[in-house]
Order: sequence, then C-alpha cells, then structure tokens
Amino acid sequence: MTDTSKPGFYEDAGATGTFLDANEMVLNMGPQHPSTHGVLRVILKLDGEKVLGTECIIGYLHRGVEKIAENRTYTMFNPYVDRMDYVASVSNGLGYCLAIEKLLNVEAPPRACYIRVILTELNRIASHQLWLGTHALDIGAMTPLFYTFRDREEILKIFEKYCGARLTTHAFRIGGTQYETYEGFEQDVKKFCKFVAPKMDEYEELLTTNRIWLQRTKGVGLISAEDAIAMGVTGPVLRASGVKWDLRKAQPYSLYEKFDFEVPIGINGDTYDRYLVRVAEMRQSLRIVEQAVDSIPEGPIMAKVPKVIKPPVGEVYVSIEAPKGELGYFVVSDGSTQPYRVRVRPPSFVNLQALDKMVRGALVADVVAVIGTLDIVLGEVDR
Amino acid sequence: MLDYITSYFRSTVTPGQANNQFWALVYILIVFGGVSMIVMIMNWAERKALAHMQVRLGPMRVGPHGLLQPIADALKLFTKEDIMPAEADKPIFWFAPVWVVVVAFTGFIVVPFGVAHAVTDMNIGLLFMLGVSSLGVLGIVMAGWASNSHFPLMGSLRSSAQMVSYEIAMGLAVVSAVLMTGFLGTGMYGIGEGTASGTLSMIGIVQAQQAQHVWFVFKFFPVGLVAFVIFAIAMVAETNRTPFDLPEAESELVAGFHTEYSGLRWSLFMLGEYAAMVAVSSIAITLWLGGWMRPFASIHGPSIAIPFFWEHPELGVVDMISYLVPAGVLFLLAFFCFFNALRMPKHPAMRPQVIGLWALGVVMGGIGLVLLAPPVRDRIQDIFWFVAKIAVFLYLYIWYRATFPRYRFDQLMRVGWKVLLPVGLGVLLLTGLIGLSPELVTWIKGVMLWR
Amino acid sequence: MADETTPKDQPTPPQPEKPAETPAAKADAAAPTTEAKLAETPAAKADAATPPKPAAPAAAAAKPAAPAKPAAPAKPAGPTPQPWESEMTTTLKRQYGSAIKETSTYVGQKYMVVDPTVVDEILQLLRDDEQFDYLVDCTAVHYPNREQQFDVVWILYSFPRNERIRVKTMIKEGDAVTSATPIWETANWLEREVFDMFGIKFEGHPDLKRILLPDGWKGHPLRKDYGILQQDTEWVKINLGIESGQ
Amino acid sequence: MAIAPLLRKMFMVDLMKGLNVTFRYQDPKEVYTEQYPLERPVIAERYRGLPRLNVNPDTGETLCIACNLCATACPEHLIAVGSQRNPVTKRKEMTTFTYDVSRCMFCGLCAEACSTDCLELSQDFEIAQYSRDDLVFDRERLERGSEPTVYTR
Repeated sequence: MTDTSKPGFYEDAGATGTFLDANEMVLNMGPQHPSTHGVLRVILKLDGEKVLGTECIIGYLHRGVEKIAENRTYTMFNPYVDRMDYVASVSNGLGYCLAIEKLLNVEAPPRACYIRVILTELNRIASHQLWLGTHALDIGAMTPLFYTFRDREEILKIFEKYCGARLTTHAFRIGGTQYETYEGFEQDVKKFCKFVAPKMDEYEELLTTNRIWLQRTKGVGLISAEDAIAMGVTGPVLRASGVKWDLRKAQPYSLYEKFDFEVPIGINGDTYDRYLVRVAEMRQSLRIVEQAVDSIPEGPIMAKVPKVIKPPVGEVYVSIEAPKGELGYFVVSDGSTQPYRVRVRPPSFVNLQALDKMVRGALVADVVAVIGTLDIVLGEVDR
Repeated sequence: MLDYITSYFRSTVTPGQANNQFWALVYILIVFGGVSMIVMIMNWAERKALAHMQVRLGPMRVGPHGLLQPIADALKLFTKEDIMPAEADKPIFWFAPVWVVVVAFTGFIVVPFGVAHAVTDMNIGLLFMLGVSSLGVLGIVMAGWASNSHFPLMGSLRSSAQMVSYEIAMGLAVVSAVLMTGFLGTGMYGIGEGTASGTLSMIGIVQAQQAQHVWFVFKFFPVGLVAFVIFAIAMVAETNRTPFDLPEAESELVAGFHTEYSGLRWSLFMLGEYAAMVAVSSIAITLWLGGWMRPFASIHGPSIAIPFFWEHPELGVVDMISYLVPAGVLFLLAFFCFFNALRMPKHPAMRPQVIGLWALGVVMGGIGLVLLAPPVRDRIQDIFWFVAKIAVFLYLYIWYRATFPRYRFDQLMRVGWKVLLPVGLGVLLLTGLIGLSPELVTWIKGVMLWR
Repeated sequence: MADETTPKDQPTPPQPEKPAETPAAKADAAAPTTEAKLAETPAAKADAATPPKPAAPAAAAAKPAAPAKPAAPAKPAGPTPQPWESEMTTTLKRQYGSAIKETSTYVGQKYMVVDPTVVDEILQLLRDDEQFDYLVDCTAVHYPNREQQFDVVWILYSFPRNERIRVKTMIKEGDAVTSATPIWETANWLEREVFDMFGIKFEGHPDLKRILLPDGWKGHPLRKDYGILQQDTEWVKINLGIESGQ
Repeated sequence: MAIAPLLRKMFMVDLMKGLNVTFRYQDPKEVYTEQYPLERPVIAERYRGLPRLNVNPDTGETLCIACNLCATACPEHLIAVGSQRNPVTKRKEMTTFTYDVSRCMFCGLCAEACSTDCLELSQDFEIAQYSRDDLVFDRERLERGSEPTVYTR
C-alpha cells in the first residue's frame, strides 16, 4: 500500500514543509466508503473542509483482465469483458466484438446490428439510471435511487429474456449475436419506452429545479473544454463541457448512422450540466431504441465466422461510445487462436484522473458529488 | 400520604405548580415512557412511510407489517458488541450519548400536553426549553471529539457550527411569537388594548392563543406564518435531519459524529435525536399551532345535552364531535388493521402475522371504546390533539427526508445567516410594529398635536 | 483456488513460447514485399516484423505481382498494411527522415512507427501542428523474442479532423521513453499503468509509480514471461498474511 | 428581476414539486417490492442458471456423448468430462462429469457448445451452498438438476 504518512508524500505540503502542518488534515476516504462507488480510495488533504489536494489509490479490484485475455481464445474472452463495466456490460461486449470483427474483417449482418443497437442503448439508459440514482444518493436525495432502480429493472428483465442474464449479459458474439430475439421482444421494448418516458420526467421533477440540487451541483466540479480534452475525458463528462463529440456520430459503428438522434451538450462543464446531459442522453437513447425497434430488418443474425477464430496477424484499435465515454479495445493478433494482447481503454479510468483537477479548492461534500458525476465503475477502472 | 397523592385530583394545574412531587414524578415517568413510545412508533412509521415513498414495502417480516421491527432492532442493538475505539477518549466517549439523551428528555419537563398535563410550568418555560435543546450539540461535539477519528470530528464541527447559526434564526422567530402573546385582542389582526407583557411560560403561550382566539401561525397574517416557517426550517436544521443532516451526512462522512459508535450507545444517539425531534416539534406546536387546542377551538356550535354521554352545558355540538375524534381515530386504525389482515398474503408462514394484525386491530378498537367513556374522553382531549400535531410534524420530517438532497456546509451556513436571520429580524420588527400600531398611531397623533 | 476439480490442464500452450513463432518465422517471408513497397523503411522491417504482418498469402494481396506463397491452407487472405501517404506524413518524413520508420494503414487504421529518440518531438508536433489534441490511450506490447522487446503505442485522436492515428515506437528492455505528460495531462495515469504492467520507464513523468498493483509488488504482469497463475507470493504472504492460493 | 421566478422561489415551488412526487408514490399500488420467498420471481426461459445434464426422458440414459466440447469451450476450464470407450458399442461414454459452479460465470458457452443439448443452464437461480465443496457438482447432482429451495419454518 502507499505509505501516505511519509513526509513529502504530497508535493505541496504547506509552507512549513512538514507534512503534519497544523492547518491540514489528511482524510482517507475509502476503499470502504458509502459513496466512492466501490473500492476507490481517495486521500484528501484538507484545510478544514476545503480540499487542497487528492490522491486516488486504485487497483483494489484489479483482476488482470488484459492478462486473462492473453490466455483465452477470442471466443472465451468475450464473457470477461462484461465484468469490467458491469453496469454497461452490453456496451463492453459490443466493443470487444467489433474489435475482433475488425480484425477478422467481417461485419455483423444488419439484423444483428439492430439488435446490438437496441440492447446497447437500453444498456446506456440502464447505466445512466444507475448513475442518476447513486449520484442523487451521494448528494443526499435517497428517493431517486429507488425510482431509477425500479425502471432499470424493466431493462434488466428485457436482457434476461433476451440473453438469459441480467447484468453480465454476454449478449453478443463475434460476428453477430448468439440469440434471435424472443417472442414479444419488440412489444417489450416498446412497452418499456412508453413506460419509462414519464418516469424520466419524474426524476427531473425531483431534481432538476430543486434549489438544493441546483446549489449542490451548479459550479461544482468545473472542467473546461480545453482541460477536458487535455485530460482525455470522454463521454457525457466531455460533452457537458461543451464539446459536441460522440463516437456514434463521429465514427459511426454498428449502423448508428441510420438513426436520428442528437448529441446533447452542456455549457459550463459543471456537475449540473453533466446531470442534464445524461438525462438528455437517456431520452435520446430512447429515441434510438424506438427507431431501431420499428425498423428492425429480417435476416441472419450471425456473419460467417469460423468456429475457431483465428484472425490474421495485425493490430486494431476499435472504440465505441460506452455510457461512460470512449471504450476502446486495442487488440494485437499473432495469428493464433488467442489474442496476443488486448488492451482496454477504459473510460472510467481516464475520467477518474480528472478528479483531482475538479475538486481542488472545493469542499468535502463536493468530492462526493464529483466522484458521482464522473460515473466511474471500479470494475472498469481497475480491470 | 394518601391525601397527598389524592389531593392532586382536584387540582387543575400541573403537578409542578401544585407542588406535588409524587405526581410530578409520575408525570415524568409518563412523559418519558410516552416519548420513548413515540420514538419507537416514529421509527417504524419512518421506515414504512419512507419505504412507500420509495416504492418499497419496508419492514414486513417482524410482526405484521413489521410492527415489531423497532422492538427487534432495540433488542439487536442492546445485545450487540459494544465497541470503543482504543484511541478514544473513554470517559467522554462514554458520556456523550448519555448526555444527548438526558438533554433531549429534560426539555419535556415544560412541554404542555394539556392545560394541566405537563410536569411543571415554568414562567421561563420556553427559554428553558430552547436552552436545554441547544445543549444537545454539546453531546454531539463530545462524541465527535472523543471518537478520535476524522469523520466524527468533521461531523461534530459541522454540527456545532450549524446549531449555533440556526439557534439565532430560531430565537428570532420564537421572540416574534412571544411578542404576540402580549398583544391582546382577538382574531387574526386583533390588535390589543394596551400592551400587556407577554409570557415565556409554555402554558401561558397556549392560553394566550386561546384567549386571542387565534393560532399564532395565523396572527398578523402572514407575519406569524413566516415566523413559523423560519422556525420550521431551523428546527429541521437543529435536529440534524435531511436536508440539513450534514453532521451525519451518510454519503460524505459515513455517519458523521456517530461513526465510531455501535450497539447501545449508537441507539442512545438515535433515541436522543428522535426525542429532540419531538421536543422541537412541540415547541413549534405550542408557539404557533395552538398547543393542545383542537382546530377551530373557538367554534362551539349550539349546545346539546345527551344524558350520561354529553353533559357539558357550556360546550356545543362541534365540541362533542371533536371529543369523539380520538376514539374515531383509533377505530379507524383498528379498521386498517382488519383490512390489512384480510389483504395479507395467504401463506401458512404469514399466519402468525395475520393473527397478530387481527389482535392489534382488536386492541386498537378496545382502546377506542375506552376513549369513548366520558371521563376518559374529557381528560384525553388535550393530549390527543397535541400528539396528533406532533405526528403531523414527524410525518413532515419523514417526507423531507424522502425528497430533498442535502445542503452543502457553506450553503447551509448561507441559508442560516443570509436568509433566515434577516427574515427573522424583519418578522420580529414587523410583529412589534403591527402589535404596537395603536400606540404608534396615538403617539404620532400626540406628537402632531403637541406641535 | 486450487484446481483439483479440473485436473485437465488448460489447452493453451505455455506462455512464453507462443509469440516465438510469429515474428521470427514469418518475418522473412513478408519482409521482401514490404521492402519493395516502402523504400524508406527497409531496416525497420528486416530485424523485427512488429507491425501487423500477415502470413504469406496476405503479401499477395498487397502486391499482386509477387509470387504468392501458399501458406495456411484455405485460409482467407487477411488484410495487409497499406502504405499511408498524406500531407502530414510527408511533412514529418521531411523533417525527421529515417526516424519515421513506417507510415501505414491497416484495415483503414493509420499508424506510424517512429524511432524512440524522436517520439516525444513527434507527439508534440502532432498535437501542436496537426491538431491531434486528444491522447486516447498509451499502452505497450511485449515481444520477448525480439531484440527491441517493447512496442509502446500512443493512440491519438483529433477532434477537428475526426481522425485517429497510432504512433508506435520500439524500445529495448530497460530503455526509457520520454513521458508525454507535458503534452497531454491524461498521459499521467496511462503511463503509470504501462510502467506498472510492463516496467517501461517514462522519463520526465511527475510521479511514476505503480497504479493498479500495490507498491511493493514484484514483477510486471503483462510481460509475456509473467505467467497467468504467477503472483508475488511473498507480497501476498507479508501483506495479506495468507498463503498464496495459486 | 422577473416577478414570477421570485414568487416561485419564495413559495418554494421547486421543493413542492418534489414533495408532490414522493407523496404520490405512497399509494400502496406503486410498491414494486417482490416478497421473494413468498412470491417467486418470474424467470425468463433463456435464463442461465444452475447447470443441468439432461437425460433421455424415456430411457433415463444420459444424452452426453462425452465429446468434451463443453470442457473445451469453457473459459474457466471448470468442466471435466471423464469418458470410457464402451467395448461393446465402440462408443465413448461419459463416466464422470464435474462442474465447478463456484467458478462458473454463467456465460453459457458450454451449453452453446453442447452438440446434444445435454448440458444446459437451467432456470434455477438458488444455488447458495454452505461450503465451497458443495458447489463442485458431480454427474449425479447435475442430472438431478434444479432443486427448488423449500422454506420451512
């Protein structure tokens, strides 16, 4: 473990140069803490309640996914990616499958793409709902959590019916999808869309105009567009800073170019904007789902992929717009059945790095709000 | 001795005023038991109401609809291992929860549950109450300091800052209400003849509202209302409840000042907190909501007489109906019990619970019947209305908790100092001006005549 | 946990041998074609065939005239790296000459292989002049059988151009790379992770220490000579007080 | 300053809206909780739960042909199939089958690989056991399949 009590652990240890300056307090937040979203450990250097600096200590959930990948065949590794960002496992699987498909130079048939889009967007809604609930809980509003979880449950039910698992779905396979839609899939999805739209209004009623919510989120965790780009922050966090960039639009994959949706952006890059962006994204995802389910084509769901996947030697980097940001897979193949190297570019990991910048000078309560607003999943940060 | 005990029956004042120590002791025990009971019921009700607001069911397994859950929890907390951190300041760590509970209950000495239903009536009752309830912060600071840990320390520091700043707004609002007791005259804008000095006695304040035929929340509308709202906000802050629950902010400070506490000690903190909630609610009720008075207490209606049942020539039909409300409420509760017993899942495992619910319904109905008996009925009135008002307040507490996010520390301070304090000052000033307006008018006239 | 329930060993071949067949064996077959195609980078090709180098039939696709060497039977030809020429690459090549060893595209993805000595300058230049303002990822690949054991890869993206390139450099074991942290702040943690997993040092990094593994951990797990079941038993014993489960 | 926002702020309309939402939800009809052991959840047909080895319902013979595909497909290598060549029929026959559920991640690759629909992930989700050893299922346990938990008092 990091020895934080060592003198000089922090570069700016105060004017006296000693670490234990009388004005400063070191607060260890986590890894067991209600609002570090898992096992994140943040060491805060405080002046009263003011944060002078942070140090993130991660790795408590490190499982060596990249190492495992080198010892599994391409097909076998597929379920493991679900375990990284376990609240958006479908997106993880999609990114992985797309990367290997690119390596194999095959493309999933349109029907598979549509199914993928539907599930991924549903997963995006689920992920954002989970984020909204926990974020609100961090800020002290406990009720939205239950509403969002209730509505997320409907998505999980669809997942369960479609691929047999609720969280770690393993829904897609290299070259398409394994499962044909079940009887009544379209109706279920449509019913869900109808059901959830008014519920989203309810979340907003509870939070969007609430003065306490506004005070807690406006101007908190500011990050400018330049900083956000320099920090490599992606996803809603970047968009809330005003950068209109969404991989689904910029470099469409899985037939996203066929769908009509908008990329919501924020202005100030504060916590409130990120909240608005994510809520707007949920609605846009609903739009995509509705369009996709209306126009889902008939056809095969699996491209012609050999039983034993042996991609030619080469390396590709394929990334998708996961709910948390750009999720990339850098896969190196040596021509064997096992990947030579799989590198996952985890959005949460990179976004978490911006924490220090965002909370310096803020209060302790803001640290919690900012951790929440970054929407990190420690499974993905630590891999 | 027996005379000493029975002599109090003829008294119409509180045991303290009657100088009857025995009955004072009995009252203390009753109040202690009653408040503890309220805390327990509140515990259950909070879980259930919160759960239902959050589309959950809440406790369902221990007893019918989880009714025995508070008891089970209390048992669990009593039998839990009592952990004291090795580095803690042990005497203070031990003393802090005791202090919190003692202080929270001490205030109840002056709370008038009825015209004669208080332990005693001090002429500075209100001051005593405010003073004692603000002592609670001391226990919290002690707990935070003695834990020798960062989270509790921050929680307790927040708590002390918060309580001090909200005391002031609270005090201003209270003074406004106290001023109103001095302005005689009836009705909302009844501006009195002369400036009788007000009273700080809790019973005196309610009696002033009775005499003026107005709850102070409506007096000098909207001045009284604003003062009440200030107090209502400050009292939530004072009791560390959402949205002002920073000292124990669960998501930031883990549990704030009681992070290191467990088992019995922790439960004492909870007991103290809930008792404090009841205490401040009763201040608000006494000052603004007419204390033990029923709503529309000045409307009596035509007088009526029913032999053996209603023989109060001075009271009217409206009074009679209101006198039946307590029994009615219990019958309603009994009905709910029966209704829910029928709706319980039909499962052999649920059988004891269903039986329990039926039994509870029967008990409720029985109490309701007892409350119908004229002697009981007449004496229970004040207490019933007071407790009913407390229940409304406690419900509000739960409701806030379900809805609001938490303020940040600096914002909390801002609300206290920059919003509530100026508004409180304004209200105080307005109360005085409106109340003194006849005098002011005469004075201005006098000045002009003298010219 | 012990493996007694699955006495059968996993079908994967032992780890370190695996990459051996790839670069060494197949490089010879593929090198001549590339040599003809990319006159600038013969040297880089010859000693190490790091860049995605398909098996022999792939070479045929790249250069139809060359005699196709039948390799893996009935296996469809994989794509090959195509040379990538653009304004940017010519500028860079003019400026750095042979330090830019290769500029190619593979299945439409652009990448360049550069010399480790100039990589920081090139990254700086790419950010400042070519608007590659976003460092997507920085990672490494280990090739134990090569003299220059590590590929360090920077994946860059340009918001204005909507374009993605990879910059690759090859370094020896023990060599250090100049840190990209002054160029992109995001490189901080990414480089720490590369250091943690591969033991590649980044010069000028403000705080180069392990990030995912504990500080006292021995070894760098993503190196090919670090087996999947291997772990720092000593660390586990000291810090967790348990016998290692493996 | 516009008067309407000021009034809205003064009368705390924003807070009232939230209070309204939570108040509305007190309706017992809105309760979403499933009282689990009393009410059984609806499990989807495709649910990937406890593994099961199917037997031929007519003869009671196992459907497994000991092809070892499941063991090969399993990412966690937790399936071990023991087989023996039957001297009479010259066919491979499964003798032992071990499935370590404690390490299973229910990805379903084994069931997909099975060529005879013998190995299948059933809808049983109640697989808690008192020890890790109990989670290593042998052939007999796998053929017994789902054993719904019975709650007794």
